[in-house]
Order: sequence, then C-alpha cells, then structure tokens
Amino acid sequence: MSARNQEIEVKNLTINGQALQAEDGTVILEAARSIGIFIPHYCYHPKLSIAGCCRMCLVEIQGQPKLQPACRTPVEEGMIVSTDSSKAIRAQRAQLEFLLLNHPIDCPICDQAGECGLQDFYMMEFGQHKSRFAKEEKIKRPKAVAIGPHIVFDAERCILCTRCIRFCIEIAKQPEIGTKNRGNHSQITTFPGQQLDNPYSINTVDICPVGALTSKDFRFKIRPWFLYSTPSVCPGCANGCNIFICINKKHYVNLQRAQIYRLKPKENPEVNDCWLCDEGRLSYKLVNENRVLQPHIRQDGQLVLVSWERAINEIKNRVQKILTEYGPQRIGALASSKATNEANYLFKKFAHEVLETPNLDFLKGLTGYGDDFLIREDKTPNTRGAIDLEIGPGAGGIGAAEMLSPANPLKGLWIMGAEPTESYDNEQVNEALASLELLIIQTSNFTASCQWAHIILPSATFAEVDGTFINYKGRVQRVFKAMQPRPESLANEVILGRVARAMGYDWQEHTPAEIMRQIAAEIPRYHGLDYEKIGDKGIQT
Amino acid sequence: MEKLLTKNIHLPDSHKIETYRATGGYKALAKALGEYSPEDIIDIVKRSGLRGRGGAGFPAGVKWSFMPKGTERPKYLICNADEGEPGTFKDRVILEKDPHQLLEGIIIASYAIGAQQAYLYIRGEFNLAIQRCEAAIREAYEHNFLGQNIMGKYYSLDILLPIGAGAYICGEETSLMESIEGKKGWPRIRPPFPANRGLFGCPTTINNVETLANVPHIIERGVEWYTSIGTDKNHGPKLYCVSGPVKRPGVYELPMGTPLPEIIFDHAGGLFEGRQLKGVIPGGSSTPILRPDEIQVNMDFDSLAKAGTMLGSAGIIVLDHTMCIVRSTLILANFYHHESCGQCTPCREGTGWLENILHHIEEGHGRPGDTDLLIEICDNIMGNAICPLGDAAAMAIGPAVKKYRDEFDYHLTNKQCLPETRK
Amino acid sequence: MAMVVKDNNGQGFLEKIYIPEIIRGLLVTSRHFFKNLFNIKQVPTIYYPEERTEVKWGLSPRWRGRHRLTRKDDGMPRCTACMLCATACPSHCIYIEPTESADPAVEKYPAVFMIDELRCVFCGLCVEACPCDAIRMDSGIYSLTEYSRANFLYEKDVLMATERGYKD
Amino acid sequence: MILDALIILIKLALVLGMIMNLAGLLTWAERKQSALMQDRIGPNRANIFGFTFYGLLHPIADGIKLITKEDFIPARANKAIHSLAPAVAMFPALVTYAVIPFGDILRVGGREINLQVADLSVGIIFIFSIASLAIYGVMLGGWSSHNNYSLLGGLRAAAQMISYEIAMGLSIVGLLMIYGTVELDDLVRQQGYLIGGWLPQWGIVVQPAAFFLFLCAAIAENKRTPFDLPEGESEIIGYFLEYSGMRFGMFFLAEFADIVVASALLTTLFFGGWQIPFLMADGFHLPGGFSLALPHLLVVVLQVAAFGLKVVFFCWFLLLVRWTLPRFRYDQLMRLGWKYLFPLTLANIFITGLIVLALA
Repeated sequence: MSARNQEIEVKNLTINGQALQAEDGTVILEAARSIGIFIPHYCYHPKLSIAGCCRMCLVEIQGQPKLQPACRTPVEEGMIVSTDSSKAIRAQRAQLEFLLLNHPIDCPICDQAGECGLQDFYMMEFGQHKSRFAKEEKIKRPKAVAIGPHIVFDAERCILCTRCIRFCIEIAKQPEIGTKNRGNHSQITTFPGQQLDNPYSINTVDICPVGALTSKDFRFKIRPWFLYSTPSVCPGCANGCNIFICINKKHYVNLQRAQIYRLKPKENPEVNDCWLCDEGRLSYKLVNENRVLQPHIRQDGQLVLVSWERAINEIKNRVQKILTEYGPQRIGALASSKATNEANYLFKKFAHEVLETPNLDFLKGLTGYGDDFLIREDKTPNTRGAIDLEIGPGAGGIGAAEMLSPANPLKGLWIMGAEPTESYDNEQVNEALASLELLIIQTSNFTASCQWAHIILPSATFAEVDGTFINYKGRVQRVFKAMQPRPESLANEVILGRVARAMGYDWQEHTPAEIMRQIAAEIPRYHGLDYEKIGDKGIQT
Repeated sequence: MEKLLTKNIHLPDSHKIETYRATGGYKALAKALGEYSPEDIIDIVKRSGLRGRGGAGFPAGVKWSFMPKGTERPKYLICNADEGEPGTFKDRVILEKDPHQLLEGIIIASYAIGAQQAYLYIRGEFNLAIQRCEAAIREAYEHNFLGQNIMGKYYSLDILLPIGAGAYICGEETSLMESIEGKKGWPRIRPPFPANRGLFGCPTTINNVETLANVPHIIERGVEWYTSIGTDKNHGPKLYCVSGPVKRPGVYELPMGTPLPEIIFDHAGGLFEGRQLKGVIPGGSSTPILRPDEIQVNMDFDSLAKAGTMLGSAGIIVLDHTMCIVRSTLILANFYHHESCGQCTPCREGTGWLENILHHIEEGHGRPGDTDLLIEICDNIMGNAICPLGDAAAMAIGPAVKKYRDEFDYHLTNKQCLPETRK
Repeated sequence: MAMVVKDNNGQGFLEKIYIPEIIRGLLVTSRHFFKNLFNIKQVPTIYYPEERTEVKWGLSPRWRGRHRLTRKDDGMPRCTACMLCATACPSHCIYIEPTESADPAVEKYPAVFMIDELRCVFCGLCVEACPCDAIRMDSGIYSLTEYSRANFLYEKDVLMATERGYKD
Repeated sequence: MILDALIILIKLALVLGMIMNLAGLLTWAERKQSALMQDRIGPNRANIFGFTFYGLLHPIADGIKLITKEDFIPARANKAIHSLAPAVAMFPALVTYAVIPFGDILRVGGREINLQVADLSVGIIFIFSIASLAIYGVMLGGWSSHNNYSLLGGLRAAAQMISYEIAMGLSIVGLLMIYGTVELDDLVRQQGYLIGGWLPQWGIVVQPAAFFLFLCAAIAENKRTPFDLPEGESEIIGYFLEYSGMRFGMFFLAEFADIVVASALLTTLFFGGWQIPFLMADGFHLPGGFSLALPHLLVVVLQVAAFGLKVVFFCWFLLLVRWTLPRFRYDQLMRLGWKYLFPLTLANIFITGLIVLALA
C-alpha cells in the first residue's frame, strides 16, 4: 500500500464543504461519489472514455468563471468544488429541461421507466413539472427501429449521450453506430449497410440511460420494478461472467410462476468489468423453457410420469440388478461441466460409493465461437471445476469417449446434467445409448438423449441452486439460488443423496456450503475455501 | 494610415508570387530564417502584442510559446481559413487577393513553433480562394519557400490544404481538427488544450488568417513600428468588414481602436438616405448588439469588452430602422440552430428552442413571457456548452432581446411588426 | 409541543355516572322507534331490487363500480400496458401482459388485461394511477354476480365492452 | 293424581311455549325494532303468497334455514362436547323459568292451582344456581371447537359471566332482606301490599338501587350489548366461531331465551310479578275508597296478562338498550363489574341492613 502511495499522488480537495483525498487523475464525479455525493450524469460511464456532452454534471469550482463538467475535470490540490450551489443546480435544471425538450414524456409506454436516468432526475429536485415547450412541436423521429438482431432503437427517446457509440468503439471494438445530422436533428444511426450486431450489443441497452435502446428479448415483457435481482454466474461459457438474475415477483391473478426475465451483468473487474455477451445474456431461456418437471419412467416404450418415491424405488431395483448381475464394471457414470462443483463432487462420491464403478468421467459440452474479450470457446461454465475435482476414470475404468461409443461394455449408464450428443458424434452416441439396459438421465431440460432414457429425473437449473463454478482461469465463484426449483425438480446433490439413502447408504443431507467444505478438505488446491471466503466476487485459486 | 495587409489587393495579379515578391514579399521570411531563432520570433511576436484576429483576441506569441519544447511528437500549425461568421469577410480578401502574404506568415509561424507540417483549412464555399491558395502553395514550393530546406536553410515545411465541407462549427478550432482528421466536426472538450493534444493528438497551434498575415510585417519592420499602430494593448492594423444599409459596405483596413462611428459614417459613407440607425453588431453575428446610443466605442478588444460586447471578427453589421429586430434575431437563431453540431445538450436543444420561440413571436403566435424565456434560455446556454457556438448564439440573441425588449413586447401584444418595419 | 390528553369520560358528575346520559340515549332511540312504528312510509330505505338507487336518485359520479377499459377512437384500448395500475393495486388483482404493437406510435398495448374482481377491494387506486385514463370505475355496475370463481376474472374484451354507466 | 300431573304438564307446555315463542319472536323483534330505531324498514322479504306479515315469517324462514344448513364439526374438535355445548347453553334458560310465578293461585272447582311450574322453597337460589350453569355451555362450546379464537372467546365469556354473577346475586340480597323470603310466589305476593295505603310495595320502590345494579348485571350475564364481548358478532370472534346450522341457532336461541328469563326475573323481583296495583283477589280497591268487585277468574286472567305484558315490555327494553349503547372495552367491562357494581351491591346491602334494623 505504501509503495502505491508513493507512485500515485494524492490530492486534497473539498466538495460541498467536505474535505477528501483523491488519487491524482480521478475526476471530480468519481471523487464525489466516493464520499457519497451523487452528481447527475448521463454520458459519463466509468468504463468508457469521457465525452462530457450531456452537461448534466456541471459543477462550480472556486476560481473558475465557468461551470466545469465533473466527469471530465480531474481533481487538483486545494480545489474547492460545490455541486449544490445555486449556479450548479440551476445549470443542471437547465440541462434537464433541454434534454426533455424533444424527449417524449411517455414513461408509461417507455420500457426504461423505472430504471431511467431522465425519469429519476425529472422526479427529483431538478424536475420542472410544467413543460415550457409544446408537445406538438417536438421533433418527430423514427421509433421502434430494429437496428440489430437484439436491439430496438427509438430515436425520439435518445438523448445523444453517445455511450452506445463509445461502447461499440472501445469495448466491442466494432464501430457500427454513429450520429448523423446536426443540432437537435442529430440522431444515432447505424452505419450504412451495417447492423448493431456485435456479440456484445445488448450491453448498449444496459448503458443507455434512457429508453432509446431496448432489448428485443426483454422489451415490454415486464416492468423492472417487478423484478428481484440475485447475483450469480453466467452459465453460457467458461469465462464465468458475473450476472444478476432478474426474476419477477409473484403475481396473484393467474398465480403466475416465478421465471427469469433477463440476466444483467454484475460488475466484477477481475472477470467481466460490467459487461456481458449477448449469447450469455440470453442463456437464461433454458430455465424457463422445455423443463423436465416430474420424474419419468419408460414403460412399454413410453415415458410415463411417476412420483419421486416410485422413481427412486425403480432406480434402486434396477441399479442393484445390474450391479449384482453384471458387476460394477458394467455401469458408467457421467458428470457434467455444466453442473456445480458441489453436484459433481457428490456425483463422484456417488459413483465410487454407491455405484462402486471406476467408469467415471464428465462431459465437456458444446464448444463454439470465442474471442479475446469475454466469450470463451468452451460453452460450459465449469469444465475447470470438473477437472480440478479429478472427475475421471478410476483404475481399470473407461472414459466418456469409450462409454459413448457403440463398442462400450456398459449395461447401465447414469448421466447427470449433460447431453452427450453435444460433445460426441450423434450416431455413435445414439447407438451406444440404445444398447443400454438402463439409462438414467438427471436433467433440467429435455434433450436429445432423453429418447433413450429409461428413467429421467428432473433436476434444478443453475438459477435454482446454490453452488460454485470455476471459470477457465481457475476463479471460484458462487452461484446463488435465485428462485425455488420448479415443483418436483430437485437440485442434483439432493437427488443423489436421496438415491444413496434409498439404496441403504448412510448419506447425510448436506447443504452446498457443507459440501464445499468437504471439497476444500479433499482437494489441496481449494484448501481452506468456504462460501464466506469466496464471497460474491469469487476468489482466484 | 499606410495599408499593410491590403496594400497589394488592388494590383493586377496580386495573387501571383511575382507581384508579391515585387512589393517586398518573402523578405520577412528570409529575415526570420536567416537572423532569428524560433525563440526570437516568438519573443518578437510576443512583444509586438499581436492578438488573435479570429475573435478571442488571445496574444499570438503567448499561444505559440505554449507549444511543448523538446517533444518527439510532431507539431502542427493550422491556419483557420474557415471564415463562416455572418457579417465577416475579411480573410477572404487575403485568401483571394494576397495568399502569399498568408503563406509567408504560416511559414514563419511554423518555423517559430517548430512545425514541419502546416494545414490551411479553408472554407469549402471559397472557390476562388481555394484555387488561388492552391496555386500560391504550388508557386511557393516552386520557389523553395516550402518543401525541403526552405531557402537553403535547415528547415522544412509542407502545407496541406484541407477543404471544409460547409459546417460553421468547423471554424471552431477543435472541431476543425476533428474535421482534418476525417471525423464529424464535433468540438472537443478542453482540457487538454490543442497546444498539448491537438491534431492527431499532437501539439498544435491554430491561428486565424489575418493573425498570420500580420506576422511577416512584424518581422520585417520590427516591434516598435508595429506597436506604434493602434491603441494601448491593441496594436497593429485591423480589417473591418462593414455590411448592412451603408453606402459603401466592404473591408476597411484601419488601425486597431478606430472609433466605430468613424468606420460607419466616414469610411463606409454612412447609412442610406432617410434611414436611421437602429443598432450595430460590432464583431460578427456572435457578438452582442449595440444600440445607437452605445456606438461611441473604439473598435478594439478591450474597449468593446468594456462596452459589453466583443470585437470578434470585426464584422460590423449595421441595422437601420426599417429592419425588424425580431426577424433579424430569428435569422441569427435559425443560423445557429442550423449550425449547432448536436453534441452537447444546451447548444443542441437550446438553439432549436430559441429559434422555435422567435419563430412564434415573428409569426404572431408568441405567448406572454416569451421574452423572459428567451433571456433565460440564453443564460442557461451561456457558458455551459462544450464550445463557443452555444455562447455565440446566446450572445447574439440574449442582448438583442434585452436591448430591444419593447419591440419584442410589441410583437407579443400586437402580433405583428412595428409599422415602419413591415414589408 | 406537549400532547394534550382529552378526557372522554364526560364532564361533571351527571355525565360521569352515565345513567342520565344513558337515559337520554334511550330516549333518542325510542323516539325514532315510535315515530317510525306509526309511520313506516317515511323511512328512506330503498326496496332493492324493486327500487334502484340509480333510478331513484342517480349514481354519484364518484361511485366506484366495476372497472371498464376505455377505448380510443379506433376502438383499440387506450391502455398502454404501463402496469401502473397493477403496481398501485393493493390487492394485486390486475394482471397485464404487454405486447408490441405494429404501430410505432402506439408501441405497446395489453395482450392480456385481467382483473380478478374477487380480489378487488374497489379502492380506485388503479384509476388514480392510470396516466392515460384507460381504466375507469364509472360503469355503474355494483352488483357483480357470477356462477363460478373463474368467471370473476374479467378479461380485456369484457372490460372494453362495458360502457359508461350513468349520465352526468 | 292424573289430574295433578295433567295440570303440571299444561303449565309446563304453557311456560315452555311462552319462552320459546317469545324467544323466536324476539329474533324478529330485534331486527324489526333495530330497523325502526335506525330509520330502516327491517325484514320484509319472506312471504307466503305475497303476504309478508311485517316480516313475521322471517323467524320461520330462519329456523328452516338453520336446520337445513350444513352442520359442520371441525376435524379435530371434541365431537361429543361440541355437539353437547349448545344444549348445555339452552338448558338453564328453560329450567330457570320453572320457579317463576306467572299468576296468583287459581281456584277451579275447589282445586287450588299454583300458577308456577314448581313452587320450590329455595326459589331464587335455584334460579341463580341454574343460571350459573350457562357458563358451561359457553365454555364447552369454546373449548371443544379446537380453535384458539373460540377458546379465547369462551374464556372471555366465562370471566365476564362469573364476574357479573356475583354482582347479580348480591344485588338482590337487599330485596330478600326486606321481603324476608326466597320463595318467589311469596315475594310477589308481598309486593302486592301497599305502603301508606297507596304505593305498591314493588321491588323497584323499596330497592331502586338494586334494580339498576341487577339490570346491569343481568344484561352482562346475558352477554348483550353493551356487554357483548363474548360474541361481538361482526368484530370479535366469539366462542361459537366453529358452530353452524342449528347448533349455532341454539346458542342464538338460548340468548333470546335468556332475555325472556331476565325480563321475567326483573318483572318478578322488581315490578311486582303478576301484581296489578290495587287489584286484590276480589277486585280493585283504590286508595280513595273506590272499589270494583271482579270475578276470580277475570282477576287471574288480568294478573297473568299483566305479567306477560311486563315481560314483553322488558324484552323490548333490553332490545332498546342493545341498539342504543356502544360496546364496552374488555378492561372497562371488568372494571365496571369489579370496581363499581360489586362495591355498590355491598353498599346497598349494608344500607338496607341499617334501614331494616332501624325500622325494626
């Protein structure tokens, strides 16, 4: 710390009569924020370059004749700033009035209402509730224009803060949008023949302070004040971007079920700053759609819905039958890089203790497009975790590739949370699965392999469990339970515990936190870790 | 007074290098390169008290001295020939009639600040000027006043001639740089100032045409001679543009500090017969208007500042009693609305709003309180915008409303113009 | 400012022992009793349903009847699905599903607008919250009768078909 | 012998019929009366061929409704006691009436028929002992429902009834001291005497304070407004929360029967029972010396009618009280019972004792 102090000069200044210290180069806006003084701003974004064009953050600096933009002015020794002088307040009021001149006041329709910067200040101290500009004279501009596969643009609501433009240039590195025209006819537009279709395009919706850019996926679905946010980790790829899961509050009229409406990036400078790719952002859909909601058992070639008791009983009988008839060598167990560490750890224990088989491995899942920013080629969130937990064939056991080849010696196979056809050749997998005597699939969604399954157990998704993921860099990050699992579905570790107990093993019911402590005790790499230490920002191992 | 800047303009082929050299042209350059070091020149210009003729009146020598020394980054000089201010047409005379005078100034200034590359950013509408400047630059290259090792000295300079695309805002120095860089002409926010991070992020000095045209004369004749012209702190000759209902509108070269009535009534010949003076905009459309009882001022930076207005680009616009002040203001508001770049909020929205209100008043749909609203909007724009365009609009409209409030109120109550101004 | 405690137990001995006051009260009620006993016609009660308030006296414009959704000139709902009514509703009886409109000037409208009249407490906050005057309680319908609970979920079509229930 | 039994049966039928009919009518009267007091119309819907009889058919409709409604017993309730409780509540109201004389001795064909179901020598003490059993109905009803709210309601009711029973019992001690008897027919007969030759020696005359105390306690004992905390119909959950159908109806009816009993007691103790002022066994004897001889049978009929009218008046009066006064808070109720009524009754006994001593 002391070494740092020597490098970075510290400046003393006063904001609104409060003395504070700020590192050299800090802008007034950030310095004020650090002592809890909020300076209104639209164009300023801490992760983008500074435009200083909205002029909302004008503050009075003693000795300077003109007001200065707080987002742009670095702190200086002895500076005396006031953000609440009559001059500054008057300027801010004036800017707000200017911004609202040609901005439609139709918050009821606007999708941003509830999280809109303009609305916030309009209702706050700066609001001039009586407009001095006739509504009919507002400049008409294109509305609801789809400027990209995920983005709808409303030029009337735009206040030309240019955050989106700067984002595309500086973060997404794909300049696809710019401004056209002059004066109050200025508007954001895509470059001719281009679309706002970079892989990070929905971030522009997040950073848009008003309702000009809206996400096609989220647009009009629900009002943001009906949403609860829970921190979590994106399951879309191995990068492990921090997210907020936004689910709705329960509504009574049609007893609408809790569901995820959107994922928003959560700031974590070590992983994703405050960005999230479009692919990851839309990956929540698997939680809402095509869910397995009850245990299924195949009877006479048909999958029928059964109770948990019935399903576990069936598993017990059939697994024991295979174990006694063929021996543990003829049964296989496949974990998943989509499952949490807790589930994988328990699955490993389950395979060793209950199935007594050395045939243990995990499925790697899909691979796809990757780049050098946030998107990884590995499309599963926890490959590193599965590797670190040493999930792999034991002595004399076979690996996933062998298990899923038609030539496998297996009679039974237990797959948890994975889809083999994603990683291996379709035909080979189908042939291999079709030949099995017992295929148990623990899954949250119906997948291609379910057609071969003899027993399907509904498991919870990442949004419905507590646990940890380890990203490709080895950062352990917590996944928080955002909502209750869909009725009848259970967390993977709970399912495994129930089956183990039903089969006569003395397994305690452990919370994910307790399982994590067991992992930490067993795997040297994670020694000493627990949920408290991991915290909500994760920890690098 | 002896004509300096305009001494050649009446000669035939005054734009040719031969004419210019025949009247003693490029001697100053030789003197500068031969006798003075760059620091000497900056010192001379500083002592001469040459103030920027673009409008702000910042001492040119001081500006040059801001250029960082010993940096490895290239330095640039830009000559701002984007003369777009309504009522101003002084640079055009130099560009069209005597481009070599300007080129000589550019070369000396570049030498002084150590620039190896200069830009002459010229307004796109100045067709003749562009042709003549291009020709002049070619001639200068041919005579080794430009290019490698100028006049055999260890100094090289290239001049490029970027042409503006018709935006008034590109007369603002930072948006001019953006324009040269090939971007949309949006002013940059300062700091950093161009002297540190200007064109392409390098140290840049930007000067007006008239300022640079003054430089050769200072070098040639010396500081004492130069400071003897004009008033205290405002030295040298000045080009005044007079337009409006005067008998002889045009560009007049007079010493700094010539009284305004003298320019209008003596040099420009006074108003048309039967017209009474209603007001004078002394320094181009962006400067606050003066009522007839206020025109007893000397036309220099300090006197006009004292009178509550600005010398600006010395574009004197005369208004007579047949001109409706609302309409005149509306025309200006329309101009600023049209030319606002749309980057920062107060200017983008404020100029449009001003025009909107003035339009209503002019059309007879004004509402009571509109005059106060106009003044309030001007106050809100003033000083809050990124670049001076917003301030210019506010200064052009706010004082006009304040000073001619009775006429605005007449429009509001009677829904029409004053009888004498009706068309 | 000190709080002033007002003694509501009566002033003076006679009030404090209650009995004279009780007798006074009894006299008031018995006066009404005998007055009405011999002249039952003067009682202002309305014989509902043979007589109806709205017919006899007219409903007050402030009367909160069953909700209705107002329409624009083109017959589309005025509602923009802003969900302010659902937000304001203390009994959570309004469910709205917005959807995108083909007309960019409209942008969105309710695909589903459902009011559970069994949950509704007729407080009128939805009407106050509505910025578009899209929901009103001036249908004049105060007698809600259905044969099943499910029928009390009034949907958009029913709510929009309802007209204003009384004249000014 | 058979004739004696027959006479007793007739008396029983007469008394029970009177109570039950009056209680039934009171359900109508309560609604109609409250309506009139509040400028309303009251029940007027039930009709036969369009004739509503001023809503008199409503008690019948109510009876049919209550009997045909679902008789709900909570799943975890004590079924036997739950079923028994309404009967236990109803029983004391009916039995109390046995000792109340509704007329003087009727002489028919040489037989002397006492117009009283049972002429017990313990009279008034019997009444109090039976009336105190009513608490059991309430308590059992509240407890057996297996519902916290009804249990609390039951406890509340028990506390209230016990508290006021003391005041009620003590309030008439003064009366007993003056008349020197606990037999009710004797008590009524004594009230026929005149003080100073013109003022009937009614309870209200000799014991005015006791009348108010007894009235108060009796209303509280009946759980009527302003002391209706145990029930509190629409606001407070009472002991019969889990009752429905006719079992609820029996609680309800017991309450109205209690009103009739209270009215009869008030009449008997303080308003001369079947006595009509100046009407002796052979006719009217006014103070001025004027007398009118009447046949014995007419005198008896007049006396029975007078008793009936007095009871009906008190029923009306109790309903009037109910719809006039607001309810007490529970602490106020307890304070009134223990801190005002109870000491006042003691003081009344003391003063009466002094006066009796002085006069003797």
